[in-house]
Amino acid sequence: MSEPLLTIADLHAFYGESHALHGMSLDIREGEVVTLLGRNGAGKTTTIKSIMGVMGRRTGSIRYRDQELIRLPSNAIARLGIAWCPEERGIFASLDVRENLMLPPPIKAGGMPVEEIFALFPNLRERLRSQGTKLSGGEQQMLAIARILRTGATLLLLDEPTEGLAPVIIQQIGRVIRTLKERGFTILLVEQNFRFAATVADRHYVVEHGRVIDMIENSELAQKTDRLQEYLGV
Amino acid sequence: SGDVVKIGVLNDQSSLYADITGQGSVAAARLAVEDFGGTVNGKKIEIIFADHQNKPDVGSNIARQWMDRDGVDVIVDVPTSSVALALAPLIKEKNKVFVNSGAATSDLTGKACQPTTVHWTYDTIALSKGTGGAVVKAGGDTWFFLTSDYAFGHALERDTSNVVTASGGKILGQVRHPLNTSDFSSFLLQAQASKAKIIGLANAGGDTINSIKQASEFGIVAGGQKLAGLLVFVNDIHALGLQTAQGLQLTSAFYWDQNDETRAFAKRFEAVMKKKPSMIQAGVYGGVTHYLKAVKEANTDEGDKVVAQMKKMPINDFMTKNGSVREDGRVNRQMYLFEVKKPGESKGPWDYYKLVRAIPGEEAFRPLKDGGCSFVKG
Amino acid sequence: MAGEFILETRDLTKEFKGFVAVRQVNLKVRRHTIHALIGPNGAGKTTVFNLLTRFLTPSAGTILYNGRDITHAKPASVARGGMVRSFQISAVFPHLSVRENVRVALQRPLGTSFHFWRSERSLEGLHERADELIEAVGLSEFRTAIAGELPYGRKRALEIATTLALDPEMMLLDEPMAGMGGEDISRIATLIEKVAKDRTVLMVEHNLSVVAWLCNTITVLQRGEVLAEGPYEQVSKDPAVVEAYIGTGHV
Amino acid sequence: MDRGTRITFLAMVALLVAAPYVLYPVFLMKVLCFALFACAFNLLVGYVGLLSFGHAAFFGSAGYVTAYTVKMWGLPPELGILLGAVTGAALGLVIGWLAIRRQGIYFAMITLALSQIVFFYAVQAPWTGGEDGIQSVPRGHLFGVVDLQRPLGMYYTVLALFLAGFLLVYRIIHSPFGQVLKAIRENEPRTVSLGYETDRYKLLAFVLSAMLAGVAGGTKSLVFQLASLTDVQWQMSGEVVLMTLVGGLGTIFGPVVGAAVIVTMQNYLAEFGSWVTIIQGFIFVVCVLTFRRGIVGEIMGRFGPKGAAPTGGGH
Amino acid sequence: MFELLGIPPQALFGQLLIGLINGAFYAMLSLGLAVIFGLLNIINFTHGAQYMMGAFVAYLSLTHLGLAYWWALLLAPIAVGLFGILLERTMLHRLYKLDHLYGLLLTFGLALIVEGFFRNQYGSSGLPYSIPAELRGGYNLGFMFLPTYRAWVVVASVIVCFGTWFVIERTKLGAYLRAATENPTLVQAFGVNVPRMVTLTYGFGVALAAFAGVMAAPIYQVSPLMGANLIIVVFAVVVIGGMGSILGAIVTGFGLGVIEGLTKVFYPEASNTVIFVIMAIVLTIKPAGLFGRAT
Ligand SMILES: Nc1ncnc2c1ncn2[C@@H]1O[C@H](COP(=O)(O)OP(=O)(O)OP(=O)(O)O)[C@@H](O)[C@H]1O
Ligand SMILES: Nc1ncnc2c1ncn2[C@@H]1O[C@H](COP(=O)(O)OP(=O)(O)OP(=O)(O)O)[C@@H](O)[C@H]1O
Ligand SMILES: [Mg+2]
Ligand SMILES: [Mg+2]
Repeated sequence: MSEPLLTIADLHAFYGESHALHGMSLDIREGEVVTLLGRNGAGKTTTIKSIMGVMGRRTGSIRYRDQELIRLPSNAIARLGIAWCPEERGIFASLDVRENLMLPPPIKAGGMPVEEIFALFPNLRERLRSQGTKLSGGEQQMLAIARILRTGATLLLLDEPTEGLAPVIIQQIGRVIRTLKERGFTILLVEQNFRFAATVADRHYVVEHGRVIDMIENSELAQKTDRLQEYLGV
Repeated sequence: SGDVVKIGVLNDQSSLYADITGQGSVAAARLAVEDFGGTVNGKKIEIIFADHQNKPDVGSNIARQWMDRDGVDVIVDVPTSSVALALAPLIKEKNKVFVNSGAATSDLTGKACQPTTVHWTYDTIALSKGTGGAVVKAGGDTWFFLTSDYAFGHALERDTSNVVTASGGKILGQVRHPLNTSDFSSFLLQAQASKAKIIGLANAGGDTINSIKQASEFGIVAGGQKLAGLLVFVNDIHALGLQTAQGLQLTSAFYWDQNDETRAFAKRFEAVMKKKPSMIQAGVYGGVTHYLKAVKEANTDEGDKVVAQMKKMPINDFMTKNGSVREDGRVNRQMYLFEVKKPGESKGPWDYYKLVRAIPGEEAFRPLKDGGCSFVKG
Repeated sequence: MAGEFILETRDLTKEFKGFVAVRQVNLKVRRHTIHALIGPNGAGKTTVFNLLTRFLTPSAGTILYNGRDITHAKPASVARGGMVRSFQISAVFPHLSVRENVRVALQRPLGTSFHFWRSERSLEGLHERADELIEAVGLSEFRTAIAGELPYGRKRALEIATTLALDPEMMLLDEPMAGMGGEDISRIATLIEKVAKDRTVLMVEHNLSVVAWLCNTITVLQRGEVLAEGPYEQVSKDPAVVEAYIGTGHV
Repeated sequence: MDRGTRITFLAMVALLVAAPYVLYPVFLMKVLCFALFACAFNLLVGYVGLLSFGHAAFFGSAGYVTAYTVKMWGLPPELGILLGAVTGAALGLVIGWLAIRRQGIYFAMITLALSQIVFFYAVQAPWTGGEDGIQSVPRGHLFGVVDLQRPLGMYYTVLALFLAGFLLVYRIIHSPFGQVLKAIRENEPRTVSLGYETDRYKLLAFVLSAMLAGVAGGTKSLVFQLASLTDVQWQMSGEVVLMTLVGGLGTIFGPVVGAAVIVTMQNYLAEFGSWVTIIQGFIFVVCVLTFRRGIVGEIMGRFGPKGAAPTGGGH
Repeated sequence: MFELLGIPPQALFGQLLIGLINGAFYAMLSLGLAVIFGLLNIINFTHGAQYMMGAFVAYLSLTHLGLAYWWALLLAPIAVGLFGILLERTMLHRLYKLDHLYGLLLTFGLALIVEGFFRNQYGSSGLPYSIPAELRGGYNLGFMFLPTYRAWVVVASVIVCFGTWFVIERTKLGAYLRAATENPTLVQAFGVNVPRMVTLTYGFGVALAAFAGVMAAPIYQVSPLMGANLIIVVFAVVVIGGMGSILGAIVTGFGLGVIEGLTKVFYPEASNTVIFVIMAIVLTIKPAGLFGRAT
């Protein structure tokens, strides 16, 4: 088994006074798709934001390859090859679709060419000139994923890419994630919907109260469904 | 009162008129006290000063405190007509003396006159009569006014128009510009179109400076029209530079380079202030001196008595020859019409004016009976 | 007044600078039912809500509420007429306590809301009713808590209590379950079911199991137009709906 | 009022009743006028979250109306001040109607600009006396009996007006109306959806604030026997912001403390000329950077009951 | 000769041209404000003071260093821009997470300090700065005498304004700026150094103000208060144009200059208020301003 690409150890994070992560630890290996599952407010988004360096105060350790991320500003973290697709998508209203797509600066060589991106998301090609936020929710989600593929980043952090989307679009996003995995991207995925997660992931971390309480291999998911449902309160 | 005679110099220390009054007036008052010997009738003379920020409420607040608590006997300078008008009745009420050098409004010795007010250096009437009348006499008989659109500007325009027409001149038009306009080009274009020989600037401070500056830019003076500044100080000319200001005609009560006495005073003043005195600052010296003399003569510092004494004595100092304080408080003095020199004529910094005409006090100021001052008999 | 349909739209249309977000929608909501509005993203569901509650002005068409034309009413007067909405993102008054949140809604019918000379104590009579409502949504233990500090699911419960305080005849709920975990989903769904007994509810929701559980009638919008309408069993089998919305690989 | 507030209030009243025997009454009256002005302003910024940068318009124009009617029409002082209040309210209605459509910075800019119209009007209109202002306003006799020319007569009149205004602000905040204002500030669309026409509430709050500013301005013109451009200038709007900020936005006593501090400072620094502006600017900067809750806010935050600290202005 | 509203058409041309020249200043100043507001969401109340500083740098570099106008045109934006950067780094940047009103209050305080300081040092009656020799004189256009310097002002302003517009609306850098306006955290997480960009943008906006100040020095008096009165008008221009809209700032700047100029001819009493009146009208009809996006 290969070396972990990303290792989080004893991570604590704070929103002002409030303590959101209480000793989060996990690791991700190159080429894996790993999900974070957990109830609302468990700390999934906070974990992603901590990796990306957009959280306020954090302590503990986040190692990416040989680099400690905890003190780096987020632009430096991005430059190491980590890209983020935020929960609220973050499509820019003052930019058109093309500008939105071309916005993130390339980090290193090997980013996905625009043509391939259009092959993956044909809808985007048709709407290049419209204002970013005029796209439908699903298209915005596609755009949010598409724009980080261009940059050459190899670790993608996808925060609830299916939230608020129509079932038909969720299925399409699932296909895209599987394609990305085949191309060697490493993906950390946050999901509420574990049925969807099961169709794309290798492993699942269950998060509660700001720490990992369990790890389930996708292969074992079938046996452990009950346990998982209990965790998630479904 | 008490065992000191306290002089309060109240003026603009920080803003528009700080250069022509401000610390310079304080310095002039100090020189006067020094020359007087530092004491009067055995009492020490003290000077305090404050900044009224050109705001009547600030000014009257300070004046009240000075008179109520600090024992100030005389308030001097007070530029800015609004502040002066606010102070005059207050000072009368407390029976103190008001020797005003800085304010322009002729109301101080007219409608708003007070028995304890002495208006020392100049007023709007003198400015308009001096500039209006003398300029017409010198051939500038068609006028166009650039008037600042508020009471002061209107008054200046009205008074000057009267003088101009009375002297046989003609008013071709006027334009009212808002207070503190930064750009005058539009107004100047209108003035230019009027083809008047004289463009009268019935405004003050920054407005005057900017109109002069931009008139030069638009080639108005080069095109043969002349500017007449109704309220211009030597410091303004200094700020503008002769290149821009040349040819401007203006009225003043004092110019540092008039004779040996004025030059001597200017030299002493410059030693402290690093610049030449304005007519207001020079006036503060004269006013304070005259006040102290009256205190000495009358042997009291009660306001009404001191002022009565001031009105009895003639004024003679480096700036005023055979002047007098009239019954309404107006100081009768000679005024002068100057023209700003061309750059070539000037021998160096501060050498700016050449005399066009001296105007006797009787001609320059409003006749006593016309002012509408309530306590002037007859 | 007591017609069969509490709310009707006729050819309701909204155009944003040449883009038609809602096109000739004829919606009929039957009294005392839970009616769902579903459809792909960008279909125009929120826009319809905004039109109904007059947060947006229709480009064309009419809205009838209890037989009355409210197409040109003001948003606040629509609310006073008994049609109250919730928001897609949670909407509480974060610095007020739970009880004060509910009280803001309760105080309106008193008619003293412009009385700036009257004491706040004149509102204390409302506490009893407020506490009843808080109890009904299961927030009794949080009565004095500051609303902003509540967990997400509880905030939504509070929002419903506040809405109920107006004793609305009709409630419009925009994605009440969005971003909610399974546990909260079932609590809120139960709550909606309970309060809908003698009211009418129109809701937007992507969670199909909730829709299937709660809703009597479902209207599917697509590109601003009505694609299908009917009970869940019927709509969910409609091939057009499956293609546009549900998809084949149901997850 | 809760106990702490009541005790503080009574202490303030006692202090103010005794003060003129120790301190210079004109100075105290100035403090009280500005304190009332700042309280009026705070009603809007602290409790509705609308930062008006044009409150001088109400303060100053009320001053003109009071001064003019008392001097020219010979109205008694109480009527003069009443007319000042009406002027403030009427102007508040017009400016408020235009401004409440926007929030935050936009609101600030719009009120600022509209108040400039009032300022230029005051500069040019003949009845305001332009640069000279309206001078020598007689103070007259309050209700025909109290001689306001006497310092203490004037002082206790001003004090009574201030206390009335202060209590009115307190009552407004703690009224059913105040509850709705609070709700609007927290979440306006939600308040609309509950059936409140929020613009009307904001407008009423604006008008009330403008009216109280008018009372303060009218009173000030009687105290100084003068109405002048100073009070309609935008710098005056800035000053009231400063007072409220220094004292504590959204605290009931903050504006009073702030007004006292700033007026005292101006008084003692008057001889330093432009240093006054520099120091004022400096206080602004320090307050914004390190002291955002203001004097009263910080005290309450440190020693008061938990949750008593204000939440600060704006949204 | 026929007349239009009592004014000969030739004079009217003159007045239109003059309006345009004044509009050039409004445009440059409101442009800087719009850039700063657009990205930092701060109403830069110090803008007027920074404009004044630009003029002062020109004056001081002439009197103390003997550097002529053209040097000042280069030097002043840099110097004042650096001053702006210093302010941003030490103070403004601590306020981004707070309500935007604090930015307004802070810059208001800074404006008081800066203006007070210059008043203390240089008095307030203003200092002279003459038109550079190359730009003296003028052209007789028949209907009016157009000073060369004024012509230069218009040309320079148009170049600066449209250059800025182009950079912001049409380039990659502009896309970063616009995106960072909406969501700085995200843009930074894409690997863009947003804090530095914000600092530089503020510096640039301030430099624009200083540039306008140098342009103004030869026409107006160099005085500590020259910006204080202008700034409120410029705020109104920005509000009318639509806050943060670059194009709005430019177009309204020029447009209002012309309208104000015409008011000076037909009804000069209102020329100070006309912009505010227009603002009130625009806001009743279009609350977001002429070019503003509805919020
Ligand atoms: N901006 C914030 N300020 C204060 N607390 C916050 C903030 N954002 C999140 N929290 C708190 O931090 C904790 C973790 O939140 P986080 O957003 O990471 O949860 P999550 O697992 O992503 O939940 P969700 O499924 O709702 O997205 C929660 O208790 C939440 O209330
Ligand atoms: N103010 C607006 N201006 C322009 N277009 C708008 C505006 N509001 C909404 N739209 C467009 O109208 C369409 C419908 O939007 P709406 O928000 O109603 O969708 P929805 O059905 O609620 O979607 P979702 O499920 O994602 O919430 C979308 O394409 C959207 O881009
Ligand atoms: Mg999350
Ligand atoms: Mg929606």
